[in-house]
Amino acid sequence: MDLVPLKLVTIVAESLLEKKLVEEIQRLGAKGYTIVPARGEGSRGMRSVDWEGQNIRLETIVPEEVALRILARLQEAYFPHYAVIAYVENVWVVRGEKYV
Amino acid sequence: MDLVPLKLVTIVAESLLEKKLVEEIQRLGAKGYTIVPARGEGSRGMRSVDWEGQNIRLETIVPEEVALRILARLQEAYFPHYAVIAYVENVWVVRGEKYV
Amino acid sequence: MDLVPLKLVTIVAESLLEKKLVEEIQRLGAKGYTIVPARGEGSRGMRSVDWEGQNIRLETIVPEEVALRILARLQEAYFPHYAVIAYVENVWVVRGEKYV
Amino acid sequence: MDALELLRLNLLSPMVLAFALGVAARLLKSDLAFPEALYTALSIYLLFAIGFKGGVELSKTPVVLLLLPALATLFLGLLRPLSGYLLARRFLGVGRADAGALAAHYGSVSAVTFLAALTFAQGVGHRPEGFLPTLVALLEVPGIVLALFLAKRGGGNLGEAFREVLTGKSVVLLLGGLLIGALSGEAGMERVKPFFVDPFYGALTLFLLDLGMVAASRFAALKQVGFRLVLYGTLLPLLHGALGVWVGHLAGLSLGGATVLGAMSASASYIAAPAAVRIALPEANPSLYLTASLAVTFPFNLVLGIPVYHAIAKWIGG
Amino acid sequence: MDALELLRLNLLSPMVLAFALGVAARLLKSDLAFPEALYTALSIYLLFAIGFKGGVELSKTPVVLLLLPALATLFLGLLRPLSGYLLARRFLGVGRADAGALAAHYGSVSAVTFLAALTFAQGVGHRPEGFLPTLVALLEVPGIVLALFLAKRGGGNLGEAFREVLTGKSVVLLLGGLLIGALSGEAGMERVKPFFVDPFYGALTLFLLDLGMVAASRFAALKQVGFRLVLYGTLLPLLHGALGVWVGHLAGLSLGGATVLGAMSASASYIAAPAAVRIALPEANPSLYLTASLAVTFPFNLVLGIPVYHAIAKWIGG
Amino acid sequence: MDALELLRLNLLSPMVLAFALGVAARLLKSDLAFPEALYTALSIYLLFAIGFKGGVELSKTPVVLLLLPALATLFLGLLRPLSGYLLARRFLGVGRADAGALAAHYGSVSAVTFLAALTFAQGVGHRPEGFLPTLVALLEVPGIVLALFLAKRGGGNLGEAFREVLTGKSVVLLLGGLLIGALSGEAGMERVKPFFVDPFYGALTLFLLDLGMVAASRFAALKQVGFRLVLYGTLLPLLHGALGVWVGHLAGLSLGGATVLGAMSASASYIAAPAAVRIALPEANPSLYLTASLAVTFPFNLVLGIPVYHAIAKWIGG
Ligand SMILES: Nc1ncnc2c1ncn2[C@@H]1O[C@H](COP(=O)(O)O)[C@@H](O)[C@H]1O
Ligand SMILES: Nc1ncnc2c1ncn2[C@@H]1O[C@H](COP(=O)(O)O)[C@@H](O)[C@H]1O
Ligand SMILES: Nc1ncnc2c1ncn2[C@@H]1O[C@H](COP(=O)(O)O)[C@@H](O)[C@H]1O
Ligand code: NA
Ligand code: NA
Ligand code: NA
Repeated sequence: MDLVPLKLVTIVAESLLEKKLVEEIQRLGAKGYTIVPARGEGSRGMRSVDWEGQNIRLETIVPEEVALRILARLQEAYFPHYAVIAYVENVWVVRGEKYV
Repeated sequence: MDLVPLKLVTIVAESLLEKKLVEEIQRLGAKGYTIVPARGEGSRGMRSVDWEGQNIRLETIVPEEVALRILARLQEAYFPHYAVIAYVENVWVVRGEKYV
Repeated sequence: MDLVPLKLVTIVAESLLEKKLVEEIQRLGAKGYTIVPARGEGSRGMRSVDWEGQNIRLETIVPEEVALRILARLQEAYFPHYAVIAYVENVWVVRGEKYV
Repeated sequence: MDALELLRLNLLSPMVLAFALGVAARLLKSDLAFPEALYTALSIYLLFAIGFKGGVELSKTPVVLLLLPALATLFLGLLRPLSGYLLARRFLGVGRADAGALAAHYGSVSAVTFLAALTFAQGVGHRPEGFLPTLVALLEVPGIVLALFLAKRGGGNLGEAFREVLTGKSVVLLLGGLLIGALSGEAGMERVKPFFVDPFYGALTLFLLDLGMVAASRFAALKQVGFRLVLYGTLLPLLHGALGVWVGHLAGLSLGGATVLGAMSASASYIAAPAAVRIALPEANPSLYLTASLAVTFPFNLVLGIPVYHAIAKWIGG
Repeated sequence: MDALELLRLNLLSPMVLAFALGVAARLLKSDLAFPEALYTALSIYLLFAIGFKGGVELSKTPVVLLLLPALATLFLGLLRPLSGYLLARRFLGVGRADAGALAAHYGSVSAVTFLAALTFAQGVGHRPEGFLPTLVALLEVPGIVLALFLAKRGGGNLGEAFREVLTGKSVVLLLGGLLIGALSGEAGMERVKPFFVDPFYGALTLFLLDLGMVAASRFAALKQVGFRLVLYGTLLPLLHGALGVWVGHLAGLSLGGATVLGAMSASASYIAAPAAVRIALPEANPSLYLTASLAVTFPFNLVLGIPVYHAIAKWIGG
Repeated sequence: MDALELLRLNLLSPMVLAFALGVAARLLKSDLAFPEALYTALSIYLLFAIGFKGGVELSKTPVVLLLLPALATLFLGLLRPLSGYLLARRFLGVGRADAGALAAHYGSVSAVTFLAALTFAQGVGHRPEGFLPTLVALLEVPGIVLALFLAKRGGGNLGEAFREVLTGKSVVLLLGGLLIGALSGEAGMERVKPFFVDPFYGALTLFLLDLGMVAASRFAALKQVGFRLVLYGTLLPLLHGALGVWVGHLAGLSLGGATVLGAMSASASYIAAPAAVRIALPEANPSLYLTASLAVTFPFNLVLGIPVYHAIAKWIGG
């Protein structure tokens, strides 16, 4: 079996941003994504009360250059004003062509 | 502290498959798993409407050979017909014997 | 863009422990965390029935030494009596200073 | 009341309007959304309550009265998947798996369509038979099983699908509620009436609001699947509806009862069938069967079909 | 009844007490928590039910009777964001974005405060006009839009925020319910009354229990944002409340109706406004506006404000 | 009515049947499942409603009438963990931690068993005292604390466990509801009766359906833990039940009231106790205490125990 190395980008963000973030990553080249509702705490305080909305945890498997583009876009337009973090990992998948 | 390297296999699949997938991975050697409800989008379209059911995100920590067996089984019996993806990562755990 | 390597510690534990675990990791140096409700099965049996409570999946991005401290603390005080597992991964983030 | 007046009455019921509101909300891209738990809670409540009410009625009905209608229902349960399958193969030109999937949906029944028809019939002033929910439970299972059988002839794990359908939550809740109602009777009913009976139509209204959103999110798929599917999803209900009314009439149902049986027969499942089909026929295209049953047939029955079946029932019975 | 007696009556209503219980639970660090789905389900139910009841009343009201009150409401919807903005700039000394965010909250309306006022007025023996929910829907939108406009003069994507507000779930449910109520009228009401009307105040009580917990979890933020915000969050409602009563009186509302319009005018939004502001003014500080509207103004109105607006209404109208 | 007739009456109530349906659904491997949010919502509703109704009754009860029954309840709350602990040590032969865990469960109380007993007593035609829910709140806490104390003698963080129990959601909802009911009295009750009183038994029926599924999923564990646990989980309730009836009789409760107190005394907690025990005695085996209280004692009381305690009450009181 051929395992193809790719990047997994995980974004944790306030849930209001869901629609926007999905549009951004698709525009930047992501072919799919998976979202899980989450709660959490960081420099902008606790995010678990209904009123402010919870967080989402969005992950997308992409080639390295798409991963970098996504991070750059987040840094430019989201990190300053919104409760968002993002990180990248190495993953291996079977059907590599599915993600590019 | 002794950190033991293992593989983390993550499967995102339509939720109808939960029972089947759990049986498969246990049969192939997984000693445990963690499931989180998810939604998402990929080549088979958006999966967030109640009716088609949502996705699940299943992860299991296993030795490398079990990871490969799981991927092979998915490729054979699930990738063609179902909305499923899977990826592998390197992780380190404390109690290595718990997972083999 | 500068990608800074850090550690991602993921803890899967019975949900009753949430408050305690959050206090522990913050005391040990974590600057933030993300929690997702989960269910699962391991050596202590199925955890999905309401009564025993479900699991949580807690992840926190931290420097390596904090990761090791967290694992050590878990091994000392939680692994023996509670349904808990933990694993560590390598991740890369943009704003490295945010996590130390 | 003439036909137009009846159509107006149906269109202006809170339930049909709530469905329309759900459609509108989705088309306007509103952020309105029901949590999955609310949708599931409402469906558990509705199915159990239908069963329970039916069971209490059943406890007051002599079994013999039930015999003919039950036979009629079984007949419908066996015939409808056949017509659904054939029409799908010939008219839509799809393969075995897709035809079987469609047949499973149009061979089973939609509990919400049943309820809408019941409300309509009662609103018009009829008193449909109390044991009709029993028939819903009867109609739900055989059609799916037969359809899967048609699709798989020879291969596959039909057994698993059969178990899946029989122990599926809609059957368990309907039949379980029925049994509980039949066993606890009027004495039990008295205790739980303010929960399972009085607020029922309000809860159904809320459920239809959600259903409207779900259906609308399938409208986009209509273009892909094409115009023939729309025809399939309206002609088949008309055929099955007329058949249901007629068979119901033969079995001795009242005018209201025949109307409701017609609507049941015309309806397509979207709870039990999709789950069973996805397991047993994974190669069938969900876009096809979900779009047909949810985005075409369900609204068609809700808005136009039910008054039509009523008109047919009047014409046959009067 | 004298003023003190009325205050007591208000304080000892199950709703206000449930709010207090929620606050206490949070302060005692209880593990009591409402699942998110329950909170969402309750808010969907309450908003739709308010709209629906209002719609049914509307179907019985000649349009002319509605004209003046609607104009009065629009006037309030345009004036209140201005006063909210100015007071925030001058008295709190915050920047444009924060002032705009506060103005959006105090320019919109809180449906729960409306309900509490309605209950109070009915409890005292008044019969507030049936079309008041229509006014809630009217008051919800313009204030937010104007406030965002104030904050952004020149730049930014106001359009998106405007769409967001208009298709936001609270507006869709309120207006949608209103429409459904108006179209289905008394006949529809009869069917769904045991769900949307009778249990309404009990569901509201449960909702307020949750709201109490949410408000209390913001109390800690009060220290950070400072004492001036507390003043802002109590003086502005008093001002807006008196204005609302007076304008309502001029528009011909009954004593009960003027009281309720006063409370609406005094209230600050915490469903529609936060979502719109977060999108359109991300640089505004949520701690400021959420704390003011949820932890200061809402409890203030619930406990003290409503009886005060009633006293004003009596004084003006009597 | 003779004993058999009463047993039949109990077995055929919708609540007991719903529990059985839940068990059956799990044994049949049905995919029926309640979303966690629904289960939590129902338990919040039930606990608050019990408290509230009790509070309203309390507002009409002279305090002196409450004194003796409250003392009796406290007595039960202190004695039962002792018997639970001793029997676990001697008869089951388990260690301190496990014995303490079991004692905490059988020293506390199950609100649902209380409700089932109340329904039964009312169904038979008795009028149990209105203040009984106050006693439920009283019985819930002391047993758990004493049991943990027994298990930990000397070490451990009892304080934390104590806080945990006192601010646990079941105590907060019960006592909070009680307080709100007592303060708002009949006037408050009138407003919220169609939500908290009328639909109560229906909601309880749904809850029992879920409880049946949970209990059944523990049946498999029965084999592991062995036959002695089944004996423990039936003999202890019989002992505690008889004791409760007797003490209730001495304290002047009516026949219905003594029956209900007996059932309360016979019941084992499965909401407050498990949470407290897991924190304070993590080394205790959950399989043991959850299986005993949920899969043995609860069904036993529901089906057989309650009629038996009623018979005892008749025999003592008659
Ligand atoms: N160190 C961290 N590890 C894991 N998740 C984090 C961390 N810091 C922040 N988060 C998540 O990111 C969200 C936004 O972070 P912040 O902008 O720092 O408030 C938080 O609510 C957490 O869910
Ligand atoms: N590139 C991707 N990154 C993350 N998740 C994905 C990706 N592609 C697909 N998925 C997830 O896998 C599910 C099935 O994928 P598919 O079979 O491509 O429709 C989707 O609903 C997503 O939740
Ligand atoms: N091998 C594994 N892979 C992923 N998750 C696991 C694994 N083993 C255990 N878990 C999770 O950790 C929880 C506690 O594990 P245990 O203490 O082994 O019962 C389980 O309920 C699972 O959610
Ligand atoms: Na980052
Ligand atoms: Na793959
Ligand atoms: Na580990």
